[in-house]
Amino acid sequence: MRRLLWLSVLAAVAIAYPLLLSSPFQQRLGALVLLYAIAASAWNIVGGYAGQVSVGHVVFFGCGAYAAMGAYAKFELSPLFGIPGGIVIAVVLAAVIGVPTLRLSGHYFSMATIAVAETMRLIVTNTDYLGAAVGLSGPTVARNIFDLSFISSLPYYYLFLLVLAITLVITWWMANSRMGFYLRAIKDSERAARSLGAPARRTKLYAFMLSAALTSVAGALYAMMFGFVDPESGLGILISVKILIMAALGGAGLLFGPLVGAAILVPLEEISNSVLGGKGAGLTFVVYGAIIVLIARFQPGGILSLFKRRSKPASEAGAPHAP
Amino acid sequence: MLLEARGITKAFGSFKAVDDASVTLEQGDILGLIGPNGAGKSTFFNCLTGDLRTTAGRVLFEGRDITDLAPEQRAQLGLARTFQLPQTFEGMTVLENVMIGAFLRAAHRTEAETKARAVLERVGMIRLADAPARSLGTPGRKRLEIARALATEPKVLLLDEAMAGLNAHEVKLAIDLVRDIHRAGITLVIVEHIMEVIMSLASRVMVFHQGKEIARGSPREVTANPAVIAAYLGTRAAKAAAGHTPIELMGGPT
Amino acid sequence: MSFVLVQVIVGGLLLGAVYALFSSGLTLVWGMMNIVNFAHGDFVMLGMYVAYVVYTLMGGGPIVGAPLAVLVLATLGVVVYFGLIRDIMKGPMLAQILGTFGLALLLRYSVFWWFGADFKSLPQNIVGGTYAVAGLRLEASRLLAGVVALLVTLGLHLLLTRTSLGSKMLAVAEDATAAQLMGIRPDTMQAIAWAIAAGATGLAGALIANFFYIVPTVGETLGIVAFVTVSLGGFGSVPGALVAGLLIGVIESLSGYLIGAVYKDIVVYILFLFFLWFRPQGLMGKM
Amino acid sequence: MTFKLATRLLCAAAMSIVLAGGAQAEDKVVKIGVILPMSGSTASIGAHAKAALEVATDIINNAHPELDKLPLAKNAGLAGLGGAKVEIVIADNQGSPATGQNQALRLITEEKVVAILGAYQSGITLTSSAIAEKYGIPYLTPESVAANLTERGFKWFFRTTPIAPDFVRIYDEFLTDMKAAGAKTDTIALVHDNTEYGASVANTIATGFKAKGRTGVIDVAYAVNATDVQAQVLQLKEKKPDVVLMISYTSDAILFAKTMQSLDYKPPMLLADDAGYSDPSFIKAVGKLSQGVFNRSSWAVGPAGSPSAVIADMYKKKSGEEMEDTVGREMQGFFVLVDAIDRAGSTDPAKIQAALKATDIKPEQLIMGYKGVKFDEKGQNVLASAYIIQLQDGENYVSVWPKGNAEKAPVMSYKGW
Repeated sequence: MRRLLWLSVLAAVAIAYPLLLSSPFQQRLGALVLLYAIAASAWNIVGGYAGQVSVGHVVFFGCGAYAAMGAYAKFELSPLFGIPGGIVIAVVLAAVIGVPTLRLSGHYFSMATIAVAETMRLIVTNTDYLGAAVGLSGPTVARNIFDLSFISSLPYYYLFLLVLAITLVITWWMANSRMGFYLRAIKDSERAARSLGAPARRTKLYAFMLSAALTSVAGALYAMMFGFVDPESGLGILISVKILIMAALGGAGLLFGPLVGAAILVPLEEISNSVLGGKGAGLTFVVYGAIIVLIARFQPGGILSLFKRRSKPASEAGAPHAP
Repeated sequence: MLLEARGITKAFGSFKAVDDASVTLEQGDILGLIGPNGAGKSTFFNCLTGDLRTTAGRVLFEGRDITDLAPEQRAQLGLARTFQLPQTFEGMTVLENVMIGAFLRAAHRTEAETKARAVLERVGMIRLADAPARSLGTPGRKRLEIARALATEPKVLLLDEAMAGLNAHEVKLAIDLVRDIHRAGITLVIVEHIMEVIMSLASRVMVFHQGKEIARGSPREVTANPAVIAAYLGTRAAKAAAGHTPIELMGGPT
Repeated sequence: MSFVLVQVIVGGLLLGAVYALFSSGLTLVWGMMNIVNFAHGDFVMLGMYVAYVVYTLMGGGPIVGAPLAVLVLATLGVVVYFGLIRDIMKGPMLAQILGTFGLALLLRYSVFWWFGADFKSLPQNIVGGTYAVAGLRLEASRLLAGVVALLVTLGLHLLLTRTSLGSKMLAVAEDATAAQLMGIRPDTMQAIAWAIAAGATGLAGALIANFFYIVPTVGETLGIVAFVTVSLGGFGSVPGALVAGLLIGVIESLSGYLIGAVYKDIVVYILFLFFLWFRPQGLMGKM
Repeated sequence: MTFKLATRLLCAAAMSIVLAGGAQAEDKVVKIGVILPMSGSTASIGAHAKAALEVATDIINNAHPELDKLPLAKNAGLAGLGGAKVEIVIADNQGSPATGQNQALRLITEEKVVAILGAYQSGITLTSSAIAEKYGIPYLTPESVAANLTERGFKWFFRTTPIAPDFVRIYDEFLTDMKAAGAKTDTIALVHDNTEYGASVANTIATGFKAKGRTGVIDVAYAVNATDVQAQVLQLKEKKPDVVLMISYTSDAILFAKTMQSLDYKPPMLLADDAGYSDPSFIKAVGKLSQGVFNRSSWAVGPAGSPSAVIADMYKKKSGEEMEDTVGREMQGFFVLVDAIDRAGSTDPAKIQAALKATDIKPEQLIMGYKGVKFDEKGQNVLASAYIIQLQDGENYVSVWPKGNAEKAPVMSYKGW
């Protein structure tokens, strides 16, 4: 009941936000928070729940972004038409990457995903069809509503809110299903999970593919909002790190962790840039870096782990009880 | 025949940890695997569970060749195990740990939870259901491992030193639990250091030394076997110790 | 083999030695503490700035700059260990990425704040020009870096395998609790490891500064090379980093010359992925 | 509720921005937004451009009779707006197209700027100008050269800088003159990185040269921010082109100069396409290894007392650096934009847009070596042009071509070190 109450408060705040804070920049900040929350929530499925720290998730982000912009730039379709294509490419790519790399544990998996992402960025940078280093642009002047090229951030905000809600529902549903339980078990001990019948590789692969599909949607939405993608902004490793940091900072493996991370980091970044960036002394990043360090140092499980419901302590946990 | 291993060999490089070991297990057996440290009993055990791939030999379960099956597939068929060093899912509650096992034969959360609670009831841990698993001590973790494995509804349960690190009272409780499991119709394979446990539980015993099976039979037969004593103590010491029972030598109750 | 090809390979070897040099510190902490240091490239950058400051303030070359860089960075390593690493090590891997990435930004932009974003450079030939040996052109500053790379690798390897300090450090790496029971203080050992790793990284920076440009963001360029080198060589293997560095250097040079420079990084990454498939523990790493 | 807390924080921060903005707003201030890379790997350009724009603001806001040839310099403030002062609001694009666009939105809606100048990197100019177009705010780019920027049918977008087709014309004429003077120019190696700048400029030059009958073009591409360029220098050494044309940013330019020296490679003629070779850091780092390099530049210091000499002096006082082409183009673009605002006599965007379209500035009113400023219907300055300058002593560039503007005669063979 309490949970439901909190949820409705959260939903109400989210729906009312752009009406309460109605300046275009505030609305855009809100939309950006949601956009990054989508990407970070998608990452959370494989990075948080399954504990497979992918640092190359930008590959899937790029699939979506390039598919959306490609649909417009190559076929003069609405970028929306690129979304299914982006999802398919991302899922296939996830399978191709996942089968060999998900056998690797820990850092090897992270390094492999970095290498895949960098390879992809370099290949696209040298592929003229995909605009090479120049990138692909979306419709600059909307032909119709399906071009999703708006002046106001309001339509983006509610679109992103909808997609985020869907992402969170999918995540919630997954987390409470056998798959979610298996993922958490695999994260703690893959060997034990397998001994209990959890098909570890297949489960991880499915999680990776699901995460890739959702990340691809985030990439497509990103490209539509900014109307542009190039190898650096669509496939740069920094985007991966940013997504990862938001999830980790809010609380990886927790449903609302990524949203909280995005709600802290995006405004922090944009506002500190707005206030300090023009001075050109790099102070934006000194502040940003220091805050991240402090959170990692004092709240390594993420901000939300502070509020996590304390489980009942196992007072007599030391000894088993005979029947 | 429930479980059968034929000519299992496991080599790490040129070193053969298990060399041509075979065993058969009938419904209702409690098979004890013993031997000094590094004898190969754990390696053999892990070949049965699928954690290790055999270099040569076959493993059969209910007549079906499972040599190439992964651990999760063997679990599906009805093979469950525990770990010598408990592999508790630290981020979960006790109940959730058991639910992981229950999910093998329950598709939905509620169903898995019901089954898990029943298992916890059975092993006497129901009061700890909502406690975080990381708050358990060694005895609790050992018992949780057994509960998790039981939740998969196994036909054969393989226990890897399930009593190591327990005090005498806790060992007694654990033995009761194993007997209870056995009474429920589950066949058991036990790797154990503590002779008392083997003596009181096992219907048959297999002794490993330097990767090879050196003896098998009932607990009493095996403990009287000079080769076994020699394996545990070295040949010279075995002669000197003539007249003592292996149980005394191996630290069992005198 | 054409003469130019020989020069390309020699150039690649020297380049590879440099890669090895700035990767050795990373592999040490990675292997010993299982911690990914995303700020590693920025440690190299700090070493370069130390060399630059030494040169501008007192006109000193690597003879002053290199030892000072070792000292400054080793101190920083200890400070970072006690201030941050010791605590985030207990957390999940994500906390480590979070913490060291934040540290990277903090270091990079603190230098940016102080020195500005302009490209700096030490005078060419600060270490004695270029030698022509049998028609091959060898730059003294790169040779020096190469030789030091070999010495550092050898030194670290001997330290870990032949000294009691080394075995204590490895014992902590293996099992900190057990080591503690044997009377070794994990904290001290790990702080020493950080000091050594950061010192070696600072040394690398100071030597690279002799022939590279210096800019606050240079760590981004170098950091990712170090990551690939370390994973290819095997996490924790100092000799592995040397072999991997040399291999990457030669492959980059050869593919840059034969296929085209825009593809050389792709070649390296694909080779790396290929390796991960067949030998995920790296060239000389343990599983 | 952390989200709520964040929202509250966000509110407070946003409000403080608005308040700060409000407090600064005076009656007669015209705010112009500037988007630049102030952090990341191209931050040095941002820092230099910032200094240049501050000098330009000083020239506009205060009386500078010594610069009376330039529009706006003579009087304090903008005569067309009753002496209103100009204020620049600089935003950091962080090297990201997304951040650039966010900042454009902030400049327009929070800072209420009347026009935007930006954003150095073409990709960021592309995204940030799209916002200006939607809001109907004039956007002028003094630097970004990507061809597609002026091909989008934008009505509020203007560009003062010469672009790749202009470079082709300039290099072709220059090489023809050099050939007449005895230099060999048959084979030309295009050394470029694979960024949007390097690849597209090299591509246009290669195609343009072919169209003009120059067939001996060798393409040598490399990945930007290289750790090593020995292989490329050895390739050049082997292929022995008559002219090496460098299209590189500062980092790689420095590395190429160092590597050429260590591998003892001197091309007969080294010609650079602005960018890294104009960066004062390049000259400080490796100028002495690059003596005799030719460079494209629209900036050249005239004789003492000339506007360019006065401005070069002011800029050096402000930043400690020598004035160069990149910041010069930035400053020129700013002057053109402010001149249009002045002529519009209003801060109404539509009037500024109309004034920009009517721009017709003569060469003598400029600080840069353009043949004037006049925009075509796409917003491109059709009179943009450049000189060729040469680093003869390894310390200062002197203009050597075209003859009419040359300070010194070109020195044919590349000296190097």
